[in-house]
Amino acid sequence: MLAVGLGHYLAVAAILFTLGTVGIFLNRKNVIVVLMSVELMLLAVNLNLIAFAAHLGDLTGQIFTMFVLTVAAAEAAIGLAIIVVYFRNRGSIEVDDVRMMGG
Amino acid sequence: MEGILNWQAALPELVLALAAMALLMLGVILRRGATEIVSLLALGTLALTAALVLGSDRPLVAFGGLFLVDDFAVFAKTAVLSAAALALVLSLEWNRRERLDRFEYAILVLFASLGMIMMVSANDLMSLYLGLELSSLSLYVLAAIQRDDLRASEAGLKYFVLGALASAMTLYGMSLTYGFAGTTRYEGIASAIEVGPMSTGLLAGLCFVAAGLAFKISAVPFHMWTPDVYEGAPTPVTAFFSVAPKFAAVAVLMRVAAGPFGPAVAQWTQILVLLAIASMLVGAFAALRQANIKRLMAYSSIGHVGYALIGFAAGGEEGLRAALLYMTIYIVMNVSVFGCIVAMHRNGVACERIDDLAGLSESAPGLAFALAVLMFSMAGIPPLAGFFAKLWVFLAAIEAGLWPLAFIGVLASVVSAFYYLRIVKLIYFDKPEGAFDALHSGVAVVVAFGAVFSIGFVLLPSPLLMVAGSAARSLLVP
Amino acid sequence: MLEVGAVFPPLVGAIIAGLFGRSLGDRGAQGVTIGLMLVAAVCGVLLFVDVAVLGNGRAVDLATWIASGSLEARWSLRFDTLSAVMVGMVTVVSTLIHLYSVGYMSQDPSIPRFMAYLSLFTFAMLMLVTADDLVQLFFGWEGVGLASYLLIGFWFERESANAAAMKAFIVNRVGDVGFALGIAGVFALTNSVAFDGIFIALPGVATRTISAAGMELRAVELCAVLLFVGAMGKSAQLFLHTWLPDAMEGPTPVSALIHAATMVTAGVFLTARMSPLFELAPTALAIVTVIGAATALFAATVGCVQTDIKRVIAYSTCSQLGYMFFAAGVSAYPAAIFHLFTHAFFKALLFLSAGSVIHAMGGEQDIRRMGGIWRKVPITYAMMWIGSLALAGIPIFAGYYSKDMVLEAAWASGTEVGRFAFACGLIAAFLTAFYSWRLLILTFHGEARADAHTMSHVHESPPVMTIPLALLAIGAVFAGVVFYEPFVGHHYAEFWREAIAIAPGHNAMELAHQAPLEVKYAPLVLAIAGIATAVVFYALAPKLPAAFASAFPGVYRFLLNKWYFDELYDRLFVRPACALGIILWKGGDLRTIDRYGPDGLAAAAREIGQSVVRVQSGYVYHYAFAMLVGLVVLVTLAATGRL
Amino acid sequence: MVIAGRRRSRPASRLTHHTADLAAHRTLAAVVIVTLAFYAFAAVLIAAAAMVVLARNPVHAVLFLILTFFNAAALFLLAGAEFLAMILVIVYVGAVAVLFLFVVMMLDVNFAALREGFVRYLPIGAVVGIVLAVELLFLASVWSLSPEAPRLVAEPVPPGVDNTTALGRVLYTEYFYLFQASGVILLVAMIGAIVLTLRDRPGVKRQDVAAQSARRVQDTLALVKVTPGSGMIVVPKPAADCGDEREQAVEPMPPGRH
Amino acid sequence: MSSVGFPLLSLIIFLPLIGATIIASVRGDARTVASNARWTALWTSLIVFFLSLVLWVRFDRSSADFQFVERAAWLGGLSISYHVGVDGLSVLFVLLSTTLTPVCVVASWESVEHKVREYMIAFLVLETMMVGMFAALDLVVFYLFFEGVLIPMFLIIGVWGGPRRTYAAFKFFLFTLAGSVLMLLAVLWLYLDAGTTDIPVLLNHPLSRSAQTWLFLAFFASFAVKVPMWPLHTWLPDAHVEAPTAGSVILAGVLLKMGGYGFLRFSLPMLPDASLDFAPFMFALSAIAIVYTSLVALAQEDIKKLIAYSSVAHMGLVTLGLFTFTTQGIEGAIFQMLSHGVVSAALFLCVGVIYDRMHTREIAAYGGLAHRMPRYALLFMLFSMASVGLPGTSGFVGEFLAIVGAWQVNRVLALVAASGMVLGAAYMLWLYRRVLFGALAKPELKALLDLSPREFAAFGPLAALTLWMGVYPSSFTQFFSASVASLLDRHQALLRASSQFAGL
Repeated sequence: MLAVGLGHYLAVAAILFTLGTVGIFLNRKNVIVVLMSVELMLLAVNLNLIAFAAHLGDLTGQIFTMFVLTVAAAEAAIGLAIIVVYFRNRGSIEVDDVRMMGG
Repeated sequence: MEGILNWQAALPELVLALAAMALLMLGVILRRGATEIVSLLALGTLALTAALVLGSDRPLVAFGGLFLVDDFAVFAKTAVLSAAALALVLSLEWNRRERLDRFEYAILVLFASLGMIMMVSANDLMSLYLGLELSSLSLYVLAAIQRDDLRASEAGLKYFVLGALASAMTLYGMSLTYGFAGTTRYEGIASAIEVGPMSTGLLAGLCFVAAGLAFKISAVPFHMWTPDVYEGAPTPVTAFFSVAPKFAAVAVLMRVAAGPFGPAVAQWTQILVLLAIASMLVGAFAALRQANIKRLMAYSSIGHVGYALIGFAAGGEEGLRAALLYMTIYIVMNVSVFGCIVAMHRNGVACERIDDLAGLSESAPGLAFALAVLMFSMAGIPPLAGFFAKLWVFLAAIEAGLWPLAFIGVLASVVSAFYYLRIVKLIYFDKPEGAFDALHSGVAVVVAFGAVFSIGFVLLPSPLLMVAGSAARSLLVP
Repeated sequence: MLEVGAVFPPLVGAIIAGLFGRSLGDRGAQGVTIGLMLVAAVCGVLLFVDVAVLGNGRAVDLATWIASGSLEARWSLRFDTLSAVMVGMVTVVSTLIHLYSVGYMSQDPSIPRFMAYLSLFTFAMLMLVTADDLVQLFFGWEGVGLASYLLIGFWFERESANAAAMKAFIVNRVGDVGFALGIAGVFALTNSVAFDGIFIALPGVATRTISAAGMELRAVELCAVLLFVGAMGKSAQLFLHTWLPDAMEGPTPVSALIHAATMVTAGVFLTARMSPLFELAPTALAIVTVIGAATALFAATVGCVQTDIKRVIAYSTCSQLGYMFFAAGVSAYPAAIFHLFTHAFFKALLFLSAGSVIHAMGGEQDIRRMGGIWRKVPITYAMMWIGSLALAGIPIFAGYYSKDMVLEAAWASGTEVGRFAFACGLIAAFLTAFYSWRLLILTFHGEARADAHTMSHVHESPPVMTIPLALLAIGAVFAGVVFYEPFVGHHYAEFWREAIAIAPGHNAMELAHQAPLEVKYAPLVLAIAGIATAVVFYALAPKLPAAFASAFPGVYRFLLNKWYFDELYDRLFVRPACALGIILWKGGDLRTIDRYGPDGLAAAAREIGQSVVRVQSGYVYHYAFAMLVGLVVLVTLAATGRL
Repeated sequence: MVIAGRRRSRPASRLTHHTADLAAHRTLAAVVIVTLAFYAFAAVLIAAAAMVVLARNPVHAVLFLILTFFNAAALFLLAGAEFLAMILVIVYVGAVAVLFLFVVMMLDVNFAALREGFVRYLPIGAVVGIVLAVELLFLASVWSLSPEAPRLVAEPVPPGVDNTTALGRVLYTEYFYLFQASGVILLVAMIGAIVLTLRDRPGVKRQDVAAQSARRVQDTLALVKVTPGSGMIVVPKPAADCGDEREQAVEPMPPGRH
Repeated sequence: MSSVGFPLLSLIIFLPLIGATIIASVRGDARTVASNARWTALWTSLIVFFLSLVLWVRFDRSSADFQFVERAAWLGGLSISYHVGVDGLSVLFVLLSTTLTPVCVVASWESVEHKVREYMIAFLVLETMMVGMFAALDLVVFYLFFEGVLIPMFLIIGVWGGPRRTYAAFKFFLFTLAGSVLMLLAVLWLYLDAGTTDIPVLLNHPLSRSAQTWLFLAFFASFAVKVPMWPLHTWLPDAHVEAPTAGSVILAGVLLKMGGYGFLRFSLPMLPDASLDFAPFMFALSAIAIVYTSLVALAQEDIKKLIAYSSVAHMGLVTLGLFTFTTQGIEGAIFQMLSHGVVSAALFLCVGVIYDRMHTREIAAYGGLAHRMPRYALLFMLFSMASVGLPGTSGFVGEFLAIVGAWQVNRVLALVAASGMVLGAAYMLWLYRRVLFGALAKPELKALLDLSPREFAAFGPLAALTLWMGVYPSSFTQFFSASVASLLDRHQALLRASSQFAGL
């Protein structure tokens, strides 16, 4: 019962993923935290992949994880760049302020 | 003939990537005034790539099954590259008027296109993911490229945040799919689904992947970014967004649905039906109250995706062909409409209010005529091209027995006719507001192309019909 | 050739005068139309002799008109005794009236138009009477309706004339609905619209029934009643009579031609023409009798109190038409036609004389403002006398013979309705004489009630008017005595031949000749009594009428207001229709259909659009939330096995 | 296809082969240790992740993120992915998280404001989040691989080769295409970051030979009439192709500010 | 099967487009362009008219077959092909369209002053669409033209229309579109069911009763809006009122006929069972239309609106006649459509004449025009009488036959149909009286001129047609009597077959 299996990993990843998503729409203050939430979600994905890879005895999952890590880094870079640009224009990165357009 | 390193199969991608890097260096070296040259060369690159795509051997599987070239891929790639090229033409004019001197623009368009053609050629979830991310990252930057503009940076930010969320969803779905199927290869997933009842894990994976891709095609309820990003991003970027990535995303969705999840047709049909209905309705109704033409076009594009999804949901060769045709006709019309929007400059200032079009028929009869034709075509009024797009889509839906979908579709098309007509009304019925600045020949060509296509399609529909048919067939019968 | 010559010259005249009147000028237009009318009249009289007297009935087929499946209506000219009588009468009277109009309308600015209308009317009437099928008859029927409309509204700058013209047309149309349905019914029944075809088929279908509005009816009865409704409209029978008095807004020659001699008799003609049908429909015949009798009485009562010289005569016409109908209703079609024939002369004479009076009085029509002019207009006065004597049915005058025949036939029919008709006819005869002399006395005798200026201008009409009067007077005097024997004498059947069919059991015509003396003389006695009463009332004791009026104010007002038919119809049909029109327009179209239909849907669409847009708040977390909800929905569907 | 003929029997158990090895060679105690380690790391992982979302101070959020990564790396290790665990620590903690930290501190935003929105949207957000979590947990509890899955595995772990080598062998051969593609992605990220954020700041001195040669007196000298008492600042004219338009104007200072 | 050596029908259909292209390519100053546009449009439409006369002459009247058939592969080879041809049911509508177009061009000669070129192009395109629709022998081609009409008409109403033109144009467009999209679904279903959209094939394609019901409803949605049947008629008054004169002429003259033609071409022969099932429903709507809209017409204050409502009533007679399934009813309906095409067109021209002079359509603004404009009054009278259905004019024949047909089905129905005779007379005469009769009291009316030769040229053919159709209607009915007979024969046969089927 205590033995750690795939299910455990999946459960952790699921919680992590949920936390990430919840973080995205519950956060009202800081866009960077949104970015971090995305990182959490990607981490959840990686956890999934690793767990599956281990369970299946397959390297593909790990390869996939590597690419995900790469892309996540690139994404973070671009995300932060956009936030910086936005901050320069708006003087704020409050999520509530990101609302020039709508309707 | 497949091999692990079969670069020949990916020649177009290779050429595009190398050319993009070369142009990047050229741009850095030239620095000032490089924009024009780099853009023109980028156009050439796109053309060359398209030619290579058309000439590529098919069907062909390369890189150990990661990469696939077939009629469908060729069709989608050609469409994406052409759309990218047309959008790039529009940006030439725009950049000059807005004094946006950024050669990186063209480079990013090239990289985005590269990502898109990679993802339509993907035969593995990983290739798909990387292609998707390559294009997405380029698009995020493109949306915010007018970095001194608050709206553009807000557009970029929104697009990025939501895009990241969407790609995380996709990825989560991919991870589930991988785990439960044991592989990331399309045909492997398909065979995993084929045996026995579909596992809940794969089903959830399908949902997550579908949700993520639905974001890319801006299907409701994953569409919310669209109006804001369309409005905020510079017009040629919006034009690009509304055609190339959209087509690529639809193509990918089709590939994923027909390929790895092909055996789960019953499941994804339902997802698509839901998405299609919601998209058509939101696209039709929300656009009624818009004042900004780019927002209007955003909602319009949401609606149109809904129609394309009808054909898609109908499935089968007929349905997929209908969806492909729909998207093809749509992107031609749409890029031309954006040509018209790019032309909306008065005294050097871009106008985006729909009301700015008032009385266009007096000041610019040619442009007015073209825009009116495009609007009628978008509304799906025969004998214009847009009608045929809808015709096949509904035909497919009825053949598949999707009556509610067809019914809602036609009703939504009536509602959406209203706002297209409103533009025609402004152009033709109302008093002029003052003339727009003279038209750049490149924009004129794009606009005229769309108008002529819309009018003339009725005369010679069969070539496109045939090509789309073979593309759809290749999707179903590898 | 003769047939075409009798019918089409008026059309040519109408077209020439109508389209080229301005270049022809007044004289030219008059010359053309009268000349062509003369041609028609000569042909008409020759045909009368040839067809009616010599018995050479025939039909000239001209062209196909409407052909649809088995329905085939043709342009053709049918000449049998009935149409020959009518053609002769119509062409002659019409020619005279054309002539008279030259004088009467001499001051009018649009003479060519008037002449064109008159000729057009004549043409339509001739098409009506020479029709060989019901549809062509309907063509003529509606054609005279149009011409009547145009002529009544001839002075179109007058609102009252316009209103009268419209009323005439619309009320006629009500009847025409019946007629049209009757044609449809007859066609459905006999598979033919041509008279010969209908008459041949009728005996075979006499018992067929038809369901209408949930009832099973005998088809022939229904058809006959429907056709009679048409006849009621055209002939101004009770309930559809309201237009006739108003039609006096037209110039007087119009009243003479249309509303006395020709058009209004078309209903009687139709009944006679369709006698094979009516003979199979006893109920319909009874209805015809009752309506006719009631009209005869009703119009006579109203005629007694009217003050407009032409209206009095108009009600008299109405009343006389009632006589004709109940004659037809008791199967005495020859008597009806005979009365029609004589009536044409004396009523035209009366109208034209009245016109002459009006002409003399400078347009005055109210008999209360006349009087004392008989010396100034002696010819007119004499003509009026002749006309009135004929109308009242005084022996040797034409009306005597025909009216007596009608009443005797009614008596002789032996049916309940026949007796009712006889009684009504007798009372009406009294009243007729009464109001005729009331008119005579008030118009010509007593002190002059017109103002001095008018009186000083009173003069006799020019010969172009008096000569037609004189010619008509000849007819009014001699038409009865001359034509009695062939029309309604013992051998009437040889005269009418197959033109009129009377069922074997219906022998009112035969029995009428054996009527007892009291029946024969009752009308005459009553007429003389009527004359005497009138003399007492208006010449000897001029206070009496007013006394009567104040003694029976209700009755007086009831009669004066023409039994309140106009008001009733106004309340019952005209105003509700207009009000309903507005209600349906504003309430139905605008406030219901548009409001909940297109406009409502558009507004709803905008509302929906608004709420959809409201979701698009601009907050990125809302967007993310929406995506998440979408995802959760999909996953939930998957997890619950609904996908 | 690649996988053909490479089928091999493998334990159909739910454990990874690494843990299975442990279980086979060591005692029950080892299993318990691994299990306890898993629970410990997982708990900290989740708690830290929650704090990332909940922390009021973004700097704290970044620090919690780093903690999350560390724990994730530990879980990776437990699952046998040594190389990736390393990468996660080096690349993520070392580069990405620090980048986050850097940006957070650079932008130096005021985070003292109340989180009223958070409270308001918490219920509905929580509901949706919980629904999602429950569904995903359900998925995790009833997971069942496709019966085809073992057959379909593309890259079985080669026996006797360490993780890093095994990854390296396939990454540069079979996945070379994707490896290149990820390189392009990094290039795009670089371009993007530069395009968006690199700017020729007006204050930064930089030699421009062409501009120097083309310099004329009237371009550089401006005669400004200064009204006594108001004063003004003259912002140096920036190069035409760079800079922020907001700063280019000659702004009169509001009186009383100097 | 008659035909000529060259693709006559296609020429008639597409020649206007060539004319439009010529007009579009003219460059120069505004005056030259305008006059050039007028003349080109006139000549084009006249040539088309004369070509259509060839059609008229060479048409084999004894045959119920499609004639002048042309066919070319189009979408999906021959299953959806470019297929045109005319039979007795359609040939006269083609002629009606080609006749009215030159009339419209002449009528707009001076009254349209701005954007003349676009105007003429719109009309020529419209002509193509109209003729194409009547000549189409493929459902998709039919639909193409059927809806294509909306585009030029929308522009004509919206650009050259009155003050509320936007509302009217939108209402017209969306109303019609909403109806026709449902038809599109039916068309597609038929295509899937029969494997082709070829009309001659579909006419012999058996359909189950339930399928017929649905198809009927779908077709109904489209055609009933076009006709328009109550309660889908409210777009018509608005569109008519706001459209320019020639627009109203075409709208009333041809566009309304599309609905009736659709019922005749598709609903009756293809869906015989459903048509019979729905006949009471159609009768009810038609009867309501006749009475309701006649009453509404009575209340109108606007000349055009009145005539527009009268159109609804007259078209009610058409739908009523069609569904009687009697020779007289159907022929009457066809004739009524043709007659209404001429007469209502002429009436709208009449309104246009005074609108051009006074720029108001309010009835109250007029009165006593007959004093100054006798020729106009004569023509107006002629057309009013034709509208009222006076025998001897075209209006009578159709109305009469429809009533005869209705009688054979239901007596009360015939009565309601005939009641239109009274109400029609009431509103038309009321209109005539208020506009043309009465005293010429208003000073601004005193300077009015009678018809100009150009206006005469526009009226001439219509007046001649009105009388010709009234006096010698069999020269028209002979065109379609064979087709109607075969339609009814086949209908009977189909019904027999299906009743046998039901009996099994």
